Amino acid sequence: MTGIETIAADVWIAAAVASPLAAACAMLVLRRWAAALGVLGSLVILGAVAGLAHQLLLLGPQQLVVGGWDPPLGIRLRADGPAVGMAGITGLIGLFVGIYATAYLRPLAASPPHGERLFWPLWMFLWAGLNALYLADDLFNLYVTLEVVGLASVGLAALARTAAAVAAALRYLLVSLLGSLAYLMGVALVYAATGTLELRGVAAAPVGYAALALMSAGLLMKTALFPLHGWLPPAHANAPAPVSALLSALVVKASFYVMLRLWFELFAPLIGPATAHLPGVLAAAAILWGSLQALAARRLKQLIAYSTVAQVGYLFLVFPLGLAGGSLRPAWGAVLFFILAHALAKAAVFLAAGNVLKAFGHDRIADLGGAVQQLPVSMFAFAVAGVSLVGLPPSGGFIAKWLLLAAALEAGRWGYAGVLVGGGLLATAYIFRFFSHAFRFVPESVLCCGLPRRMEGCALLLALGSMALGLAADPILALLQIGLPETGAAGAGGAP
Amino acid sequence: MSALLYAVVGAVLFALGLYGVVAASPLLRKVLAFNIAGSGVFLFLVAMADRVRVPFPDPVPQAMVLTGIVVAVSATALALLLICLLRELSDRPREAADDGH
Amino acid sequence: MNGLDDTPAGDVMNASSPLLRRLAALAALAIGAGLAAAVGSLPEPPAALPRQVAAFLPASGVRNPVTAVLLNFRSLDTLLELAVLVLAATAARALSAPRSVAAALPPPDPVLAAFFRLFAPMALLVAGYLLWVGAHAPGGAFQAGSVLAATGVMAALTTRFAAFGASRWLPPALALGPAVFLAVGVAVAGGGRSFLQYPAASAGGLILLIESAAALCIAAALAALFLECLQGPLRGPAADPPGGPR
Amino acid sequence: MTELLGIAPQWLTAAAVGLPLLCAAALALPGRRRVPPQLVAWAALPAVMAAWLLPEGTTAVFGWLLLSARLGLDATGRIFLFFTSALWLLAGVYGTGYLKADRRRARFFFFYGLAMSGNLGVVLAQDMVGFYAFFALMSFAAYGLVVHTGDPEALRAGRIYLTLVVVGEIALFSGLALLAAAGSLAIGDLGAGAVPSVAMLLICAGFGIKAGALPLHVWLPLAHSAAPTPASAVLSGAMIKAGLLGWLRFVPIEAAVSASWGPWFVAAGAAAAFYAVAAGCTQSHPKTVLAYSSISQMGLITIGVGISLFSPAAAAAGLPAVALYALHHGFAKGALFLAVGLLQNAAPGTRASRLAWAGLLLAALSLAGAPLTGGAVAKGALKAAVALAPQGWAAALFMLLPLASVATTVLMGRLAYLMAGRAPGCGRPGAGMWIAWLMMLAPAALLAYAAPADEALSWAAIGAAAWPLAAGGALAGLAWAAGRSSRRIVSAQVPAGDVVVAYAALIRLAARAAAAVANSLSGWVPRVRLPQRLRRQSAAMAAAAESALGSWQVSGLLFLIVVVGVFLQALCAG
Amino acid sequence: MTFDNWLPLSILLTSLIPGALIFMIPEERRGLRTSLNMGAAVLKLALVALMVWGVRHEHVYETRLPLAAGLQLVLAADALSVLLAALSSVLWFVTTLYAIAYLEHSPQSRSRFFGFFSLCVSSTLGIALAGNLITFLLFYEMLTLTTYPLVVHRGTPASMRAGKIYLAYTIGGGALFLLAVAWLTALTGPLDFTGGGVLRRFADPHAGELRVIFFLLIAGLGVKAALVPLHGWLPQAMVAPAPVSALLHAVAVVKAGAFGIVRVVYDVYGIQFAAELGVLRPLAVLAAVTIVYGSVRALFQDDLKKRLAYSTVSQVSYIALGAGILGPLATLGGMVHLVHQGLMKITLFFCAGNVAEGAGIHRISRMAGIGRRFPVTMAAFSLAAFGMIGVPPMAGFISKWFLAAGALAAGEGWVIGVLAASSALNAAYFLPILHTVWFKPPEGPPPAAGPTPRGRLEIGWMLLAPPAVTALLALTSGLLADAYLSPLWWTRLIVDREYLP
Repeated sequence: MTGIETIAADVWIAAAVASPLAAACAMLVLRRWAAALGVLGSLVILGAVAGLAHQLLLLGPQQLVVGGWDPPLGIRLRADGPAVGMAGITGLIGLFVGIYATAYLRPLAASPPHGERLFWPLWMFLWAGLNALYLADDLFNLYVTLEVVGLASVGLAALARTAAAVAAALRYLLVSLLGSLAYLMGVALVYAATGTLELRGVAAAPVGYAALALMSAGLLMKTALFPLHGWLPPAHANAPAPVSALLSALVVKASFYVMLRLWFELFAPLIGPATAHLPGVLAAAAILWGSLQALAARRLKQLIAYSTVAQVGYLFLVFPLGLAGGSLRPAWGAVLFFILAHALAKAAVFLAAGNVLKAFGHDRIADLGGAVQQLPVSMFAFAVAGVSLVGLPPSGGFIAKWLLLAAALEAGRWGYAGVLVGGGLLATAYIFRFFSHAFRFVPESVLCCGLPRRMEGCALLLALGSMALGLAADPILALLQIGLPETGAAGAGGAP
Repeated sequence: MSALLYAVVGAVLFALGLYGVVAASPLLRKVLAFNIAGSGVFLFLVAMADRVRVPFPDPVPQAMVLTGIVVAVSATALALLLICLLRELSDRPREAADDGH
Repeated sequence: MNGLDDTPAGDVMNASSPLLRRLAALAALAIGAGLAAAVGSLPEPPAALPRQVAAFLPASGVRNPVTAVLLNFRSLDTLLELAVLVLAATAARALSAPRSVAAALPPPDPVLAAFFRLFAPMALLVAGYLLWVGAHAPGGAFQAGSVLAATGVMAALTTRFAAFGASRWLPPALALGPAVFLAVGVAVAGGGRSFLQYPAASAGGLILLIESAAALCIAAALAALFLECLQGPLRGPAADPPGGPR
Repeated sequence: MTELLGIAPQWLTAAAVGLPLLCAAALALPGRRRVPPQLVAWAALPAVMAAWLLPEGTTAVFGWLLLSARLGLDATGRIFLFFTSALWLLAGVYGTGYLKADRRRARFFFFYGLAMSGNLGVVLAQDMVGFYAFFALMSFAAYGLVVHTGDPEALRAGRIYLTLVVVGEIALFSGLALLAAAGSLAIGDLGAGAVPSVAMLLICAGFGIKAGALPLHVWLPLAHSAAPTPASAVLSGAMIKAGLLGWLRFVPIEAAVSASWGPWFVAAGAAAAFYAVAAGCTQSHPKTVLAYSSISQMGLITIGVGISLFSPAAAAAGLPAVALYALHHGFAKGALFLAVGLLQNAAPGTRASRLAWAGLLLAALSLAGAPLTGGAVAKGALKAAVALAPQGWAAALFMLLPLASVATTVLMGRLAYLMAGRAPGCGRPGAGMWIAWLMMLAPAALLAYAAPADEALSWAAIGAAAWPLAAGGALAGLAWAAGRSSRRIVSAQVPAGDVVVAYAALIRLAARAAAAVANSLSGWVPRVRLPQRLRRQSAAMAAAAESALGSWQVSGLLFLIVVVGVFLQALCAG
Repeated sequence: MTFDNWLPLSILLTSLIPGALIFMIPEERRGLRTSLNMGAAVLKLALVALMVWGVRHEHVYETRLPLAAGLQLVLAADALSVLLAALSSVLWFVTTLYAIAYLEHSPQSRSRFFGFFSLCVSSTLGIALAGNLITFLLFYEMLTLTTYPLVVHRGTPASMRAGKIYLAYTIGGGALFLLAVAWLTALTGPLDFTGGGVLRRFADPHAGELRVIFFLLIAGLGVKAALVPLHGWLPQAMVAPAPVSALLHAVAVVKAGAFGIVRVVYDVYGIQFAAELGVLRPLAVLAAVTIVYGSVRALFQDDLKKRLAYSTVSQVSYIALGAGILGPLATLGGMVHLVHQGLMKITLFFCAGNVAEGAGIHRISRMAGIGRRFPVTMAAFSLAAFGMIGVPPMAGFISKWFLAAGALAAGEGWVIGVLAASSALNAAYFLPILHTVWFKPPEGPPPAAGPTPRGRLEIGWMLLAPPAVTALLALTSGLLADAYLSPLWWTRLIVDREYLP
């Protein structure tokens, strides 16, 4: 491990993983202070990630060798551009969703009084799992982090304790377990073939293909790409609003992040151009199918959940664009920027939907007339975030879509360019379908209960964040591309 | 040679478990099938450990198996709990059509 | 499960048509065959990692290589694994009703009670031994924890511990495991050592400390998981009216 | 002369055109009660002064106005300016008296001022855009005069007038654009370039509408009968001449190519002269008869223009003749119209009505070209110009002109017959009206004395001028006597504006066709609405597919298939 | 960031920041909202005037901000951009005045309206000052987003439907435009607008692609410029309140499309290169078809605003026609029509709004004799109507004159036919209105008239001044066409700078 190994770097990485765990333990002990600890914890974690980002900008990719044992034996946590980017967006959204949750969960009648307080430890465990996942550089470590994230998400999804929510959570649990199992089998195969658990290039034996198939299928299942997306809409639509925001914005992206690492680093030599088009085709189908279902959705959170299914399609376009001939680095940068923009926008939209639900008592789109009058701030947040989801300028979503479009056109991939533009049109359709109801002028519609100001504030801040991302795209893109593997399909070994 | 046999048996158990998880309709049978698949993977891992005769069989797969078992246990427990909760919630006639939460 | 939502996960999961089962069987068969073929063509394993473990075993503070891997070389995995367990227990507590366990349990069975009085000390002894032997032979925190948990469950079933399940100190017990692990990890860091890098001399002691805390935490978690389930189905209709919306 | 009065040429031309505009604007402002409408009539004074005082060849350039507009005066311009401004002034004075009782007087004089400014602007304009701008202003403002009375016939006349004005404007726009593309905007240096034949056609048609050339004359009879008398006087006297001026300005007289256009002009003129008289005789309304007489006289002027197109020599004589004839016709026709107005108002048998009758007869005779009147002089000048035409044409025209005089005399007889049988008017026309009328009659009648005395007074000339008049008078007497005995001739009533009925039908047809095209086109715009049933079916199918995909069994199976798929795909691709 | 770099951005901010603030103002604080609105408008006018003076003296104003990988957000003030910027800031000032009075007692939230109103002006100014295609695309889409809430402001089912159709068209157009710009950037890398065009050097390998890109660009811009197959949304969007339809659908939205076409033809492809590519003639033909089609459809509309909408569809294509004909004169005609059409059309919409607001009359058949009740409004309407027909001395004549002259200079004789037909059709659908208004007797008591205006004025002064001002502007820009700093004079400056270097 050459490079300047400043102790300071290790502290930030360790803090990024340890602080959420510590916060979780503290919350289990001091149950009454859970909410306060939650927000405080978010600030601490965000601080750690910010420090890490500063180090990254100064000195390039950082790393922490846990326990002092060098990688083949021990575990190394690597903090390069993508990892820090994802950790940063998780921190940002975690902070705002946390503040939102302090107001949202209090009067949750369905669960027992102490039930809502246990939201916080579960969320902290989820956060720890996410941070560990971004920084992991070891196959089995990724498995364990995937499990932490999976189980915590299931626990959170079932928090609403209604029959629909519990059924959806159970389905989600089974999906997650099936995926993890396949992943574990893949890891076993890789270990059997190479003898190490690191993300190094694996021999092209049939074992490599089997491992690729199992791990990829498992991760596709957990990321809910088109044919395997059945579990996502019920789970995200029936979970409480802050949980839906976390699931849609962050958790879905975590398993995609793992697949990104695997396909671009571990399995890169195995993947020929043809294989790379498999996820591309599924992605195109996802965009179209998700948008169609979102158009037909009758409830607002269902509409947003199906929008996630569609937007996940955009993510998987990186494989055909990056691996099949196109240059790697811009495609990476584009998809990571898309993840950031989508996370902010999707979280904002779910929080706004939560506000609508709390204020109107239901979220049936057809009966949401007069929403714009009653909840101007939330609806403005929904609009701004919707613009970013659709990919219209000046939002972050636009820059991401532009980068993907440029990559597609440079690689001469016409199909994907068409899908990108068509997806944007369909997204406009379902976002503004809601607005055509919300803008209806209903003179005397009255809300069932008022909203604390911070709930609308959080939604607005996240939406404006996704807009600001569009304007300050350059520095973030530079950060995201630090430490990316340079060359194209060959995908040389891991970060230097 | 016997390591290979156990590995193959592990693989078959894994496939069997997968079939069970997918095809079995009652929820409990799915969880059981999931555990069978899990044990299949663990058997495969242990078989891999046995192929190496350094003074002791390769400890890393064994550690992985231990961790896998703990994860499997916690997942199964959560699954069972959810199944109980689901049955209890759906027995009770659902009062308010509370669409949202 | 009645169709609460238009795509209810419940009943749809149970619907199974013979065609789907046959297709699933075919696919599973293909996967099994593929795996078997892959296993068949496995190259001779480069045993680099085991040799490294063997080389560094003396420095790890324990003699049992598995425990060394688990608690020293790949200690982060174990920490996260503990987190998974605690997380599952927390989720269980969040989802179940906060009622006293006593109300939920059937009247104690005298034979079981008598057997428990004999069994309890033995179990505790075995758990202690398992914890201790882990350092140089198969054993360790997880095995000890599961025995302890079994004892706990037996205790709950026989002597109707008052509010064991919902008692105040279960969550802190849950937090014990990861908290100690983290505390040690942070304590040793600094002074040229990275996170969780035990000093060679005190590695054994530290590992034992972590193992014992982990054992307690695992016992609490497993017991909690069982009792939360317990409260659910065993509750007879008479024992606890549905009460408010659950 | 102007230096004497110390007024720079720019200010005089600007005042000539600007003052009427200002007065009209004053009338339009809300506080219009206090502004006397008559003021507009006197606004023509600066134009009259300009006609007398402005030296020829002066041009005033207004760089900022439109596309650097240029106002100025040249030889033909002076003559036109003289009679136009006089006519506007006298008709305005007459109008104040004539409309004293009219409630909507202010609106009449508002449009009167605008039209006056447009007409004077047309005469003075030296650049194409300026000419076109004032021409448009005059045409659209005249609409207000035509529909002044507001009754259904006036509105119908107005609509027809407006349609033809718009067609004229557009034709002119295209024609002038074609000309402008050739050279600079100034009219002066127009003659040089070769004018594309399309441009010639458009310009001739555009000005032909205004000048009442044959197929496009339909609006004239309707408009004149609908408009109040002073308006008809000005319309017939001055505004039609703008069309003629347009021809003189824009048709390159000297250019060789236009020689081929000459015969067309002459033929059109002749046809107009005789057809108009035929149609005029059957009319029952005196002002319509006068309108048809204007068309016939303009036909004669067109012949004059046609001749001057033949050769530069002919042009040297032809142009002044045309200008003189236009001047005479302006005054004579104006006098006739005002006389008709007076007679309709004056009580029969009184001294005033007898004076009006005398004036009417004098003006009619002058129009017909009776010896010792202005008409004779004008006709003589025209005959002299015709002499210079190439041999074949000259002979035919020599025969034609006297016949035209005969026809005119018959038409005047018809007019007298109608005026005799008119309903008795009551009330006494004001003094202003008499003076204005007399001032207009004088130049028409006495023009002869202003012309060189010798050849006009020679007996041969008088004889030559006298016989067509005598023949015409005889014919009129015969018709009058026959008319008394039987009503038959009178009943063959040609509808005023004759061919307009055909045009109206044509336009309605075009409108219906356009509507059909538009509706079909709007249908063409892609209607994205799938049939309702198809949409509901596809929605149901999508929902069913979604619930299937949602079911555990299917997604589990798909998972296994994906595993196998990726494995096989990687295997064979690798 | 010297002052020169700061000016374009500050012009944009003068409406962005107040817009954001107005959103926050509570509904009842009418005074604050009005003062903020008017203050922003006046400040913007001053800055634009400063820029006009600067650009006149060859001063370079430019703001460059890094946008994304290799792309830059460029706001540059060249002569052409100042033309649209000046037009929109003047008309925006007038329309803000009008909107404040018009929405006096509308139940919907006015803060929301004026918030989006200001955002809309900033996106129009962004479009005007855009220095490269990316910036243009960015503000082009922002314009769509900020105009949607204004179109659906009333919240009635009709405005919802109109909003839906408006969105379907404009977002579809925007998608095409995005694809084209992305493809062009992929081919040539990011390019700034430069006089005389920049694409000539990419001609050899990519000529075919450049043609397809050109038509994609025109299709994308054609939606907003309401070229024939893509004009469906404009008549539908007439259900919006009068200031919205006046400003957006006669000046801002429609002008953005036309301005875009001018930019693409002159500053991206270059007129000569576009002619060589053979893409100009189809554009001219499409524009001609739109001109005739729009006028024919306008003939049969009884609803006043719908007829004006179809007239807009036809009139805006003059600009596209000007751009489609090679030669300085046609360019001059097309570009100056950008200003003239804006002035005339906004007057017509103001008058339509006054008549709807004052007397509740929406259909032409019921406008008999209202010249008496609304003398000043109807006088302005008549002036603008004559301008539309192209009667001198109104501004419309000037642009038609140069278009005709330019077409002939370029040897495209058929354009004269189109102009003639369109003038005839314009007359055919405007003159009957004037005829009914002035010369027909008013039928019975005025239907559902608002409170009869007691004072001397027919309607509030804030509703009366705007149409009067814009009508006078239209008259003077026609009458004093050659005066210093008149629209025609400024367009001559643009054309000289475009064709000479």
